[in-house]
Amino acid sequence: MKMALQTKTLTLVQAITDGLDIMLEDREDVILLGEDIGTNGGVFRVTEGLQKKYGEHRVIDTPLSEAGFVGAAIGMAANGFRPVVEIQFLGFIYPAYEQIMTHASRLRMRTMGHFTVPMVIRAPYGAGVRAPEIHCDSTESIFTHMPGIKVVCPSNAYDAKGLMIAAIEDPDPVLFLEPMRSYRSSREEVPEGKYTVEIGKGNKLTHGDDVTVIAWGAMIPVAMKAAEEMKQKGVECDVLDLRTLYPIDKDLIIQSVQKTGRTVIVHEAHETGGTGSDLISLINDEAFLYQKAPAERVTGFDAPVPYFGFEEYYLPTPKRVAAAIEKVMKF
Amino acid sequence: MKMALQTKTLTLVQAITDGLDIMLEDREDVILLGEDIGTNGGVFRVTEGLQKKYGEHRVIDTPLSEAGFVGAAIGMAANGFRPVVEIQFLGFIYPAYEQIMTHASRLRMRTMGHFTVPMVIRAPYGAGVRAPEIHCDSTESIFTHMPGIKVVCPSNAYDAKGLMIAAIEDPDPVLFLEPMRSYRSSREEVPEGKYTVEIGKGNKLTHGDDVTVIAWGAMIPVAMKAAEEMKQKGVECDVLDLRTLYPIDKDLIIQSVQKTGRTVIVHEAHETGGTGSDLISLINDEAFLYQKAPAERVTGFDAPVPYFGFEEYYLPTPKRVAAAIEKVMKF
Amino acid sequence: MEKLFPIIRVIDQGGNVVSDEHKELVTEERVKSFYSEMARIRMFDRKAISLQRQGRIGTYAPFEGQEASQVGSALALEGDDWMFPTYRDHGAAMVFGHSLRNIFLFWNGRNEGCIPPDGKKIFPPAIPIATQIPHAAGAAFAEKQKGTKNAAICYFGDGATSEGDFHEGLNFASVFKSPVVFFNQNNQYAISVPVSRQMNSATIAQKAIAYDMPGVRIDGNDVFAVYLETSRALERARNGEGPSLIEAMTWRYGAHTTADDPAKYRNQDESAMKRAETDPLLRLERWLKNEGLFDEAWVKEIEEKAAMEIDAAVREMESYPPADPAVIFDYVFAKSTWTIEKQKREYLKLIGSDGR
Amino acid sequence: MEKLFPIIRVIDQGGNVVSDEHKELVTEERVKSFYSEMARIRMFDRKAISLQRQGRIGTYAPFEGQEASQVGSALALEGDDWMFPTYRDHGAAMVFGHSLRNIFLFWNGRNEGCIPPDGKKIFPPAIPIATQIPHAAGAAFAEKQKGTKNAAICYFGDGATSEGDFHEGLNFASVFKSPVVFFNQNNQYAISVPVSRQMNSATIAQKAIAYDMPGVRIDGNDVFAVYLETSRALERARNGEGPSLIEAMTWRYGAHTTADDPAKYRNQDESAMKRAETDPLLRLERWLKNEGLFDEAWVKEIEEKAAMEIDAAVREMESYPPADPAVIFDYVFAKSTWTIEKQKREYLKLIGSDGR
Ligand SMILES: Cc1ncc(C[n+]2csc(CCOP(=O)(O)OP(=O)(O)O)c2C)c(N)n1
Ligand SMILES: Cc1ncc(C[n+]2csc(CCOP(=O)(O)OP(=O)(O)O)c2C)c(N)n1
Ligand SMILES: [Mg+2]
Ligand SMILES: [Mg+2]
Repeated sequence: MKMALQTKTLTLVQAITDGLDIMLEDREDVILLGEDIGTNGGVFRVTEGLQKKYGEHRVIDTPLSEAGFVGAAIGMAANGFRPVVEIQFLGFIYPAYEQIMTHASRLRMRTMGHFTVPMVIRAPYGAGVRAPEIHCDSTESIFTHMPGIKVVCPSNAYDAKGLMIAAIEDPDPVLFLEPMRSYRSSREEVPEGKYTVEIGKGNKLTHGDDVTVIAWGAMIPVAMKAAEEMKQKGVECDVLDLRTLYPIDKDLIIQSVQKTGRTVIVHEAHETGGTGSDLISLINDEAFLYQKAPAERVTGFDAPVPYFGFEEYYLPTPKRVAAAIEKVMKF
Repeated sequence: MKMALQTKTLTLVQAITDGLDIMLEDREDVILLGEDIGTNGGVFRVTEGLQKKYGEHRVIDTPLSEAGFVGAAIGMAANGFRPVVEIQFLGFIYPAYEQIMTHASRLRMRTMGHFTVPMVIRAPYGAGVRAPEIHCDSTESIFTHMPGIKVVCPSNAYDAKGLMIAAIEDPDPVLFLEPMRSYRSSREEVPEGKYTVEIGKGNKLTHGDDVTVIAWGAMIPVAMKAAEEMKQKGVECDVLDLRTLYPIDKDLIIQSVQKTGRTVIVHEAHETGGTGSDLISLINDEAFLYQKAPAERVTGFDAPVPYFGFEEYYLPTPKRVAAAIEKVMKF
Repeated sequence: MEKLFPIIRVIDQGGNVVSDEHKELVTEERVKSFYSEMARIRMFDRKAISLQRQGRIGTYAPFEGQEASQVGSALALEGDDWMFPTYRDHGAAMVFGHSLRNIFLFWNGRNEGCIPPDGKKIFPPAIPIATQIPHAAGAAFAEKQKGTKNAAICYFGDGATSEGDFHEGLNFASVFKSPVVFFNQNNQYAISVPVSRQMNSATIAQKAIAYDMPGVRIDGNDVFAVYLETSRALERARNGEGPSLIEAMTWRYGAHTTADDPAKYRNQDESAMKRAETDPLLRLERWLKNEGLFDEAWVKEIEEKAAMEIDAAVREMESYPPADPAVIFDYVFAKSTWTIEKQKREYLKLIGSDGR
Repeated sequence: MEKLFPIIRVIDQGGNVVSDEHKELVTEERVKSFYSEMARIRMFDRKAISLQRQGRIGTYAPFEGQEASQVGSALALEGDDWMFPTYRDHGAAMVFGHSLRNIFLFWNGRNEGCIPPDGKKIFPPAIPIATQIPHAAGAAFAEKQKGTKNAAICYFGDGATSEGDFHEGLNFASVFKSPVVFFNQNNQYAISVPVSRQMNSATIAQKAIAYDMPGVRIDGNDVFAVYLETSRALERARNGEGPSLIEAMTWRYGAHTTADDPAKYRNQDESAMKRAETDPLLRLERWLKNEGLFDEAWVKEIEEKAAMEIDAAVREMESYPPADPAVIFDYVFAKSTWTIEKQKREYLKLIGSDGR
């Protein structure tokens, strides 16, 4: 649903702020909670100015207590609010894992829809910004495996705003992953006012008949760079921005793979148990006979995200992606 | 390493008790912690008699505090002990998820081996015993995705004892999943004394050239029943008991799939993000051209494990597995 | 600490009102109403145990011995308040208006059992220990944000105080002055672990100090003390004075659940003794006798009424439509995802008409 | 509560010993030794900030203002004790014997920085808030199990008290009488959130009551009060009397980290005022002046010595071998799994000699 009339130039951070701002304005039941999101405007300035504009009762600094405020937000959501909670970094969501796993994602099922949890959990994620350890985790698949919660991850300002508005309007919990590496790396024209990007729909960024490259979030620029390099060598890629990690946009992927027969998947998360495995399984299920080569994964290793002195070795690079593209081409 | 002389007939529960007993006897640094494991002998009687035998300082009832006692066990492990902690049911491990994710599994890496966490986390898991909700989760893949911890899951008494001893002797943290549905469902000859089953090695239970069926834990009897039924119909299966979920026994799987070209994977966990996806990816990586049909998964659904009135619908059945075997045969 | 938090009592074990200031509170009407609610839920509890033994429901968590705590606290609530029970607080839930049929359904593994009657704000029982405490803090905070006078009550056991969620929930509520009453039933065991090994503190009430919130310790087998202190805490909550912590000292006579054997970890004579001395129903019976108001026929009458109600609920539970596998798939999200739809389609096709 | 937990002080802001009983404690030798350690770590802190500004290390968490808390507590330890620091406690770690080079390496994103000198039981700084608290409870319990007299000190901030791990760690330690000192530096902010919004309680020390453990509040800028109370708590620990909680009231002058701008959430004049009035170094300087013992030359000398040590550490850090990608793979397990081996092989092959 696009009803954009005018646009403005925004970074990804600003686009999220804009989406939050619009929804705070639009719906009285929207309420923001998190550590340092009030006076301080968030450690990444995502909520900058919002407490001033909407008051301390709408934009709330919480104690340092992820299980506590996520749990409280579940109670608030079941009691008529639409809380948007900020986890300061995805690596600090683990203390709230039980609340998300056993309650946020299950309350609808447990009560057959009598109580629901229309809540958004925002979390910056990913490496590449020289942050201390744990600040760099990319553990989306421990949430995609959790039935009852959707997981989205925009790579650009337009999607960020549209997905944020869609997430807040969604009747179920949504984990909203924010690629910190892309927070301010570029600016884009973003429509003024309210619009949504549909949860569950990916986006084709480039068109090519040779290889399907699937990525999301901060890996999009990496995938794009590799695809460009390969284009110089005559290999043309469909670069797909997954945008939603659960539920995955099956049609987009299958159509592309049925055309190309070759797939490269790029993600920061560890290979084992990563979303790449789900994508390969999807192709196995839906496009088996179209495959011309085994799908390749370019991922973080089966090692903890290292201290930042080593992160350049850990993170997928255009070079690694290009090598994978070459490999599926040569198979 | 088998050095069995005499054997005794044990259930899976008793085999675990035996393994713990031997290790408590064998090594002074082994110490058991958990809720109700002392006087009460554990809610499943796994630690029955051990406190009496080894004393309150070796078999310790903890407060109801998973993060607290797992965290404390990390401190103890780093300070010379080999704690074996019991999580009463896998569904109650989530409060300790942060401790396991950010510390147990990372301390070696963070300190380049200076501090280590030789700890075993035991947890009964799985549905099918008419237990209340959350008691039935089978969320192994949120741990296989976590670098720095191994995950094992025996299906029978022999493996249970041997893997328990191996897990305690392992220099790194091991999550030891116990299929409660199989705790007392059969008895087996188990060697007296100490022996180990190597972590990382699966086991071929039946031999057949047509289909590779991969399962573990409580799904082994389900897979075996389906394989037997299919044998009546002339379809012969390699039934592989994975035993270790991380690291997976690549060679066992690949050799079998290279022979059969057809795979059926059975697990209780939800399909999306499940270990089934990893197995399909492994086959994609290592046996792509040998595949005669897309691998099939028979799994728990992308829905929370339901209240027990519905669990028979949720759990994989021999019928579902047999249908999958037929499907890969017909492809 | 025990001195700082003396056990508050209105009626002693002999059935005597301990202080003149409470004489007015203890009326015949109230005594009879409290008594009959306690008798009713006790009968439910016993029925449930017997159903479990017969395999007609699943594992069950009995509360016999804790009736005063559950009845006194639930009767202090207003209809628009919130209740956050655990698996052992369906006594309170029934008193607050939950449907007996649904409670039986819950214990028979049916999600339908988690649905409270229309307009009744009763959360499904929390199974993971202490997780409901932040929910209550949040739901109550939401009432405050809406500007209502509604409050929440949150039940939990002594063992639950060791979990991080207890601490985080109480801290949240105290910082935001959530109108919530944290009602602890200290039945002195968490399964097999006695409270002395659960914590180093002599009381649970003193933990309120960590949050600068009022904490009281009461005789949880004295339904009037429970009613009185819960009412006070609720009033404080409604007046914007924030949360309170109540520690109700009580005891479960039976097993932790029907899967548990208490003889393994405690001397059951102690329970027998408690039953003879501190039983919550006996205490009111003694008061009635002391006042010359005890009437066997009345007791019989209320018991018969309760039995009929409970039997009807059992019948309703047992004639309830069988579990529909579609339930597994249809309530994960408001609108199912394609993976769920696909799994449902394939599964229903496979099981076909034989339903398996 | 503030009355129950008065702020304990040995030397007041004017540099006077407040009570006769402590006159013996405050010797010239101790004052000079404490002062020089504080000056040394303050210089380290300033150097680190400047290195960060020049891009020579990564984001850095400064502790200036908290030197007394870190020095007084670390000097109270014995060599065989355990230390569990956070990201802001490398002052304490240095005093306890950590290598300055390694601390710089840590802040430059190198795992090598987490390795303490041989025999020094210093855990790597905890980044996820409060997670180290259960570790300390457990490591200390292990010492008790081994029958040693060793204790542990665990550092954490005011914000950390809101996490479940704080509660579970203290509960564990109190139940098992772990020989551990929970040393809270209440610098009154958790990034931007003031302690008044972090908790409803007037003090952190009172939270000890929840665990029936001793709790004290001290002037965390008074290095002698810190030393005295930490020593007392450690002695209790070694004597088998279990854990204690110390709340050291202090203040960080600067930003939360070099990525933070404190002007956004607090008036920096307050910091300037505190620096003038309550600074931990100034206080000892005043004592020395009061006693006629202050010696500019001596100060210069210790500062020069510290500067040399720090500069040497910077050089060592900067000439340290570059990050070896193998480190990522080689320390996940004692023996790598095949997935890790495969990933390593393929990666090293791909990056080849250009190292990228
Ligand atoms: C997080 C978690 N850990 C463990 C359990 C298993 N368990 C169920 S009830 C119980 C004891 C609870 O004790 P208490 O809080 O005192 O409540 P009571 O059962 O006595 O009413 C335990 C350990 C659980 N349900 N949740
Ligand atoms: C679990 C977790 N949540 C959030 C953060 C982000 N964070 C880092 S420091 C900090 C504030 C800590 O405050 P306090 O405990 O008072 O210690 P101080 O920084 O003042 O020394 C926060 C919120 C974190 N590191 N870990
Ligand atoms: Mg209890
Ligand atoms: Mg602080």
